[in-house]
Amino acid sequence: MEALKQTRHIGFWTGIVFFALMAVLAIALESSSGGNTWLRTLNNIGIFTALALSLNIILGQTGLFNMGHIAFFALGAYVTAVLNSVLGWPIIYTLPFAACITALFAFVVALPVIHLRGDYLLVVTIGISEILRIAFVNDIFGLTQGPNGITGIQRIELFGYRFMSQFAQFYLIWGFVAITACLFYFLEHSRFGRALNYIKYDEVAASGNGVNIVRYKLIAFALGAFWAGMVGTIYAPFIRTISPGLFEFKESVLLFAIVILAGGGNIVGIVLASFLLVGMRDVLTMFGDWSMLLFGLMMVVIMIIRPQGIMKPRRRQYNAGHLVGKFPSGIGKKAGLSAGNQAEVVE
Amino acid sequence: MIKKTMLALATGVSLAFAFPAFAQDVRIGLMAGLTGPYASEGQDTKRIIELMIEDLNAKGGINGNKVQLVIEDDGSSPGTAATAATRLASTKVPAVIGTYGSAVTEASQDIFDEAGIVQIGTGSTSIRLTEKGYERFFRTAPRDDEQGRVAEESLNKLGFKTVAILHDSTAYAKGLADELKAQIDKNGRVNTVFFDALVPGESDYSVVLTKLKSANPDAIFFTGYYPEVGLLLRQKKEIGLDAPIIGGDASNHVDLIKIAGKDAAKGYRFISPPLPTDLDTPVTKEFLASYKAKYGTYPGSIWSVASGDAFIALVEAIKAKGADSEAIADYLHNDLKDVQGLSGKISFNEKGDRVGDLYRLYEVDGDGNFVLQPE
Amino acid sequence: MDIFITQLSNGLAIGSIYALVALGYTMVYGILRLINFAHGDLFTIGAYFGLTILVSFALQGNVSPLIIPWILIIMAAIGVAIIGFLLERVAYRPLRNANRLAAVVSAFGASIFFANALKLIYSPNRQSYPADIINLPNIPIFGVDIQSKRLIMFGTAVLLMALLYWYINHTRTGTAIRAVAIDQGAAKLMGINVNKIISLVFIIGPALGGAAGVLMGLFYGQIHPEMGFSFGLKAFVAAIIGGIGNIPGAMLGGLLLGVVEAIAGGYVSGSWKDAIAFGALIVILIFRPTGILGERVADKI
Amino acid sequence: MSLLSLQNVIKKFGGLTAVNDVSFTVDEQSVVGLIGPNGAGKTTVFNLITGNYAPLSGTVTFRGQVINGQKPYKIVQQGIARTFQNIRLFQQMSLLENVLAGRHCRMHAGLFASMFCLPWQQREEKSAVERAMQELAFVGLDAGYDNEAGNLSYGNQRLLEIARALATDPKLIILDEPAGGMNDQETAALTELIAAIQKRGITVLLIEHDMNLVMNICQKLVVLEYGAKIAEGTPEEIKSNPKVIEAYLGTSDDE
Repeated sequence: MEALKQTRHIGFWTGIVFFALMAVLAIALESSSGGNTWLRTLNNIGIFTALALSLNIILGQTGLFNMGHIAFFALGAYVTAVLNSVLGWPIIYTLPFAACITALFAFVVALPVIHLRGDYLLVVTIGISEILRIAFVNDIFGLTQGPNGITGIQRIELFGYRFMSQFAQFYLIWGFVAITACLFYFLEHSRFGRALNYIKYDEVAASGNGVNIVRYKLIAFALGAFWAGMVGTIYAPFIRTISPGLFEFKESVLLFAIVILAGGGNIVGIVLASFLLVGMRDVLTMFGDWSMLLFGLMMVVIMIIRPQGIMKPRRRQYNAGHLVGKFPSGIGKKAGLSAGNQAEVVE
Repeated sequence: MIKKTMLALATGVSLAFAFPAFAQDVRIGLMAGLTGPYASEGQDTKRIIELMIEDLNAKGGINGNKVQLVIEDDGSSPGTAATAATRLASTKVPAVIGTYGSAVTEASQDIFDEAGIVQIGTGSTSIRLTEKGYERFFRTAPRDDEQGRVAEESLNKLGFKTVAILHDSTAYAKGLADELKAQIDKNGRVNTVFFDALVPGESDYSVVLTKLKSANPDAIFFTGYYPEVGLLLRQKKEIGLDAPIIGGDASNHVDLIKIAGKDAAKGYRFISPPLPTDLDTPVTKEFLASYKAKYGTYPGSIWSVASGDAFIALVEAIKAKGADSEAIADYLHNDLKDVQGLSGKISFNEKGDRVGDLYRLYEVDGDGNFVLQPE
Repeated sequence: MDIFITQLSNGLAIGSIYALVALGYTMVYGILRLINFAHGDLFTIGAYFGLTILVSFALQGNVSPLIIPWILIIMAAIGVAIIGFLLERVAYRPLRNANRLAAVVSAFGASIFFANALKLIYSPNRQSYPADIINLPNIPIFGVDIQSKRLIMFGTAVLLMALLYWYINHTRTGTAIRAVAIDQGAAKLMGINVNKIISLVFIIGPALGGAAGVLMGLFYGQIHPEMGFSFGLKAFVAAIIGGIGNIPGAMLGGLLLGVVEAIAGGYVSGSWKDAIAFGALIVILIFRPTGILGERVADKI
Repeated sequence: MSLLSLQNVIKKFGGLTAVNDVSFTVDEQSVVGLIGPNGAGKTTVFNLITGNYAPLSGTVTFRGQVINGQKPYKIVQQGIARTFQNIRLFQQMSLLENVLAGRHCRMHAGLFASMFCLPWQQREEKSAVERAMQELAFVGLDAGYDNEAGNLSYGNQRLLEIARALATDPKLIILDEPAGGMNDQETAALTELIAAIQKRGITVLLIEHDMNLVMNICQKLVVLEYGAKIAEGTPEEIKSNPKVIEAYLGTSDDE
């Protein structure tokens, strides 16, 4: 765990405790009589958490307004569905294809529009996801079976074990979320992650310091799509029948809201926001006709209460304290510029 | 130590989530679109089933056991339906009635199948629902290929030589459009001069109507749902397109007249299973009377009535074999023969499809009534 | 050729509605840099207000059919303006200084709220305006019979746009609106009451949206609680195509989008119509990154 | 041989000629000042060198290579670093991370190495942090390395930008009004810092309005007016150049 020595990783350990607690919760739910419904809700949350984490790379970390992320998810799910139900591949073999095709798609469509500013990129990504959805509806290349969608998708099988019950899939989905969170956490704490943030805060300064903006933006897009594609692979056997109706624009909005609500790309915030929004949407159905009205109201209220998001953007912590005062200064003591202001800086 | 804590946690949580259970009651699931675009269908369905259960329980239930209904809202959308189905599955009901909309039904099929629950679809006519080999899926609605066959038959009988086929890209309408086209191509009695879709939920269909005008067909067959039909009829009149529109069974809804206006709706024809009010068996008449007495109106369409058929079939099966999914499925496949339902006699074939000839031709008169045409 | 002109008129008519809704988007965006996704639902509310007024005051038959539209438009516009004003106060003003996207999420929340409130009040079923309120003859243009309602819609949209354009560019308040759009801080220093100006924009924009809603109901007939979502999205696309923040741009974008849809639906395929419209948007943005009439903003380095 | 040379560089914005046929050279290890009235096109010249703009015609040569038309990130890699007139720090990030931005172009860890924490990536990260701390110490800001850059005083923000630029291992550092907004004491310290930079073997090109500072530290001055070069020479030559005096003071009959 060399990685843990470089920097102070409080968030990392929070994550481990969180996922351990989740595992216990699942066992508890499995052994209770109505627990299956709750497991399904948790699994839904898990899917959205993984998706939101992938969108976070694009929107939260790089600051690219992508409001069509559901398209990548849809494409991954469709690739898996076609390979599995038409060609009969086991689900697990479709994973790399779903991920790579989705990443390639994202790369190709992002290439001509990556230079667009904020809101213009936002509307273009909406357009891309709608075009893709319409293509699915219209049975493009005769592969997607139109509005009916693709049915009869098998369950995931790993080492001879079939993930059928909600309980089994819980571990699959949340295991994936845990791995995702961990890898993205490392990524965030690296040259790569910092470069994405530089672009988010100031493109001109980032490029003036040697960051190849177009390249990083495209990689961010492709990486987010790659991951969303993998989540699609997990989702298709989870829901068994996929159709274009599952991937409407509203789902993109929900994802977007999760990332914004999380606050500045914070991973812990993403998990909390997923629980809050997706969980709330599921739980509120008990209010029947009033459920969506309440959901909309809650969205407004939550944003007003926490306009900066649930969590603050957490600054990376570096283990550099021991280096203070070790290196020479180019400014003599008599000048006093640094000395005088140092006090103010340190407070 | 850790094991102990986990156990304690598990027990605590499981207590919190436990449902109260009444062992002697027979529980039946209902999945219906109580919200969303097909909400009026879903609400009717819920009323019908609730009324029938009330009746049944007043008469002593099934073999002395009261029937209890577990309702989940599928929101008229596939995504919500999958969640609703899982909820129902986790309540361990032996059988579920529902739902309206083929795509919505399809999203729930796998989940019920995996849980071993018997499902009886009501307003789901898409062919492939019963082509997947699920042993516990049934439906009281007819299939689209049957409807396609009757549609081609009717077009021919009405003397149309060229027809434009229009659908709305939904699972059901696209399926029926494809089926109709296949029938037309097979028989060669009518020509298809136009085949395209509109986007449902829009307010302006003048573009597609103009396009239809230029295709100049004898008749337009629209396979979509009643709100679009209403609007098409209304705007067709404004644009001066004379070819009549003929519709499929999804246009069988009284709201059609409200949207189109009586003038524009006059002369509109559609094929459909008989309307609730055209059902003339004593069982049905009695039921409709009590429905009217309770809710002040008749059910809006045949599809909610078809859910009543599903309920009747289920009750028969449970009466004979008990509330066990496997036994119910077996009974429905093999032993249920010509039981008197609300919309006619009920039997199922080996695929789970309803046996029998249901479709009729209807025409709207000047007062906005749906009039059954003589065969 | 006849068919082409008819399709063009179809496109311009629906495009006029897009344009009116887009005006509201563009004004709010110009002043707050906020994409007010609830704007489409304000449009829907306008349509429902119109219907309610029509039915509850039993206008039909008692008032001349030539006056009815104006009564409905004005009353619905006032009603929606009040809601727009409240919307800004409740859902956006507390987020004025927060992350721009927080307000966008809040707007989505408001949008969901409005659509579902309408469902609860009016039922989720579709409603229709009576079919026979206004019966006007068709008017021949270039030898093609054009429905006069198309001309009325187009004319109303152009008129409202022109009025708005004049108001923004030739009145004191209009100048203040432009000033706030350019620099809120400086405008404040010049003694402009920024809050008041923003409230005003949230009155004008929704009023136009409400008017568009009534036109929609009157001339196309059917309304339903969720139509604002797709209409709003289309109108937003229209505003972007034209160059968001630019008033003639919104008009141009709306009409262009309507025509592109009509041509795509009429000559390619109804099922690909929306995909083609979005495709056109993307192509336009690739070549004009800030829309057709949008200003190119260079980064000051 | 000169480190950097501009030959007949022209840049237009619409109808406006911002830089009109400018040529000058910067010798290795020297400090060169670019001066002129506001709006003379000084910053535009900088942007042409750093690749933010591409010249309409003319060439920019750095270490014998033509660099105009290249993207800024490539030019940084070749050894030209800059600061900005209107400070462009990553306000929400820490001082250390700002300086690490400068290290970016000298590091190699990509997506995979970063995601899977490969050992060499960890070593690279560690040495980058050390080097960044070294630059922070060089401008005297190392003690507050973990603070948010946006909270620094104006003068210190300028110093942080210099540290960030130095972290890119530049051969040439371009400073755009480094003393802007500084008080006398701070300016004195800056003068010292620029001398120290020069001592490290790094060439300095700067825009500055503070004539004391410019005359003190520059070996050569280039004067621009209305986008064109009007003079070039040592501080003494420039001081006495009538054209320069006119440009700065205006002709006597011009109110």
